[in-house]
Amino acid sequence: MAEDGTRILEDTVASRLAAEALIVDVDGFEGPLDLLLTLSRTQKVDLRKISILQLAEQYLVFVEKAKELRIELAADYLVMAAWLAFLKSRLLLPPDPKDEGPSGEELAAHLAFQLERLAAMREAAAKLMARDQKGRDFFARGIPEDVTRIRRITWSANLMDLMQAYARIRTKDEFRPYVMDRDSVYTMEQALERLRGLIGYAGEWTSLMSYLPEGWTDDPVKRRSATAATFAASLELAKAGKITLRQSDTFAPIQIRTADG
Amino acid sequence: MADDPQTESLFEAPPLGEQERMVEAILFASAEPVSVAELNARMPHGADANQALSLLTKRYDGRGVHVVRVGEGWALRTAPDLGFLMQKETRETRKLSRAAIETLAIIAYHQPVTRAEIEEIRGVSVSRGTVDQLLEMEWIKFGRRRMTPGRPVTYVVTPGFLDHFGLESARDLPGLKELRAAGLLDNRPPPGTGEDEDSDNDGQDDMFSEGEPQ
Amino acid sequence: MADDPQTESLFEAPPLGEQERMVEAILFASAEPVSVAELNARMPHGADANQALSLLTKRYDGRGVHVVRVGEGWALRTAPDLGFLMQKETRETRKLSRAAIETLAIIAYHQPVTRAEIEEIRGVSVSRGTVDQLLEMEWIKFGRRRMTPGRPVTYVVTPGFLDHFGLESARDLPGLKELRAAGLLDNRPPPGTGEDEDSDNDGQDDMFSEGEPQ
Repeated sequence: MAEDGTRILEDTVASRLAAEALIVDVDGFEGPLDLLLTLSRTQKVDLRKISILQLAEQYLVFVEKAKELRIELAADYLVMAAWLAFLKSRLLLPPDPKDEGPSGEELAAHLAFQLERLAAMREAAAKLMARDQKGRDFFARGIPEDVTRIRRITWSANLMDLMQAYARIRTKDEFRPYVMDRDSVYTMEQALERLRGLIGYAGEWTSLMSYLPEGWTDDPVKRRSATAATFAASLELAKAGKITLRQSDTFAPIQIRTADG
Repeated sequence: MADDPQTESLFEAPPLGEQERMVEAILFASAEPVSVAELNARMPHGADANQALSLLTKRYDGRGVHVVRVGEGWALRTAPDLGFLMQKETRETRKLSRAAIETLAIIAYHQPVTRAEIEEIRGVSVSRGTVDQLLEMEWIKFGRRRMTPGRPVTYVVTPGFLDHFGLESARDLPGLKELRAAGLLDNRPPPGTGEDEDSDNDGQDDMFSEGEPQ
Repeated sequence: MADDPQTESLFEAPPLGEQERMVEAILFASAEPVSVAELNARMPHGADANQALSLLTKRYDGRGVHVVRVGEGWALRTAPDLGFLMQKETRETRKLSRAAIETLAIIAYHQPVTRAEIEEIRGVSVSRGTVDQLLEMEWIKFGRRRMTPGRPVTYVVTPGFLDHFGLESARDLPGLKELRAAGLLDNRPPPGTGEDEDSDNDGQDDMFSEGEPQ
């Protein structure tokens, strides 16, 4: 339409007509950038040489027209309009030396870049979709043969397993794994019961060790278990207020007596 | 583009080489074997699927893929001798179950032994699966039938078993005394059996004779 | 039988012609591309899939079926010029929206790319559904997170995408070189956002800011 990019204002009639045509289609645009790209096509020039000023003008006309026609425009279209109005003023007015920030030309160049990039991506997308596609133009094997996954299980057992198994069977009644053997374990419950029975006689301070049950003092394993259980039981009784505990020094013998003794 | 060959074909069938390509592509992409009639229907007018098929069959002769006839249709299939390529092997080693190893031990120590005897020794019934597994592993096999009522089958261990466990014969299996010495048995002699258990070959039947498979 | 070739191969790799047959069979059997590593893993020890592949590629040159490279893998595909014969096999692919197609193209050409970058290029927000659809089709997948504030995820295209569009690699995307030469794949920040773009939350610029620091 525009035969001369500099005579923008004289183009407004054509722009208005174009904008009116676009408005019908406003739902068809994917946002303001898409609309700008479509508008830029009317300039019929290379995107690199596009007049951003003219484009801004066309866009503003479009938004103006939409307002007249009471068409609800999404917020981002209005944000873009505000930004383009700002850009337009920057491009038209002589640069303010005190003004910081990018110049109108820089902003315009970036917008042109964005438009060119979007156009390029659209073209690339079209090229991509125009390629031969699997399942449409070329095909994969129709009867794929599954790779069967063969799981070979090797059962393992060694001579030791075999002998242990046999030993286990032959001594089924007697054989018990060591961990299950509780013969040498004196439980806290046992110790508690024993201490409760004896504590009444302990008016004086008596070594805790003297409360170990008979037959549990010689074998070190048994002795350890009995000591631990008796100690735990003494703590339990002390907590219940039944006895008092004392120890004169680190590692010194622990002594107990009845609490009210 | 897609229509060109068909348009052309109104005038002339495509060259035979081209027909062969077509049959090749159709057979490759089809999910089912394709009949000659269907090939002809799908190819441009004037094409002769039969001729193209025989060319294609020759071309694939000796290749990794063959043209094969399946019922009324034709299909491409990988050469049978390359079937091993279609497998992905994963090896997995698993511990034999306790039931299996115990059953195996009893067979090894007491062979030939019947299932009833195994159950008596283990004190629990022996599942069919356990015995089958051992048979399948070829660690045990059927021995002679026992000449007792019902003529039950017996089980014995195989050379494969001996090989796996590094034994020359089942006689090499350590006896109870050795098991005890090796710490595999409780040190206390089981009540009532005394020290003589290992040499105890008299009163009891051979089921309980110690580690002396014949 | 399955083990023989592998046992043999401990001594000698199969002849090259045989290797070619093997690669042929494996590629024929699979609808998906097979990597060289997997070919080698499935072929007998000592075989060289690469060499066999180049022989095979030559053999299928001009046939109805082609050997094609897809990313790290290789596959057999029917020749595109024979697509017209395959109406029966044609699968109606779900129609992609314009937004989905553009988003896909942007991911392919700009990968790895963040959602913010896609939005910046398209000038509109990308709906969750669009990305989800592409993810579901397995044409795109998550790439590494960008090491920028917020650590946004990136998107990249998949081997399935390459396979679908008959691309050897993402480098073969149509027009990629030209786009790069024209600077259209550059990450060009909007003017004025150079130093302090992260703090630049000023409303109207926001829409055009690159959305990500470099």
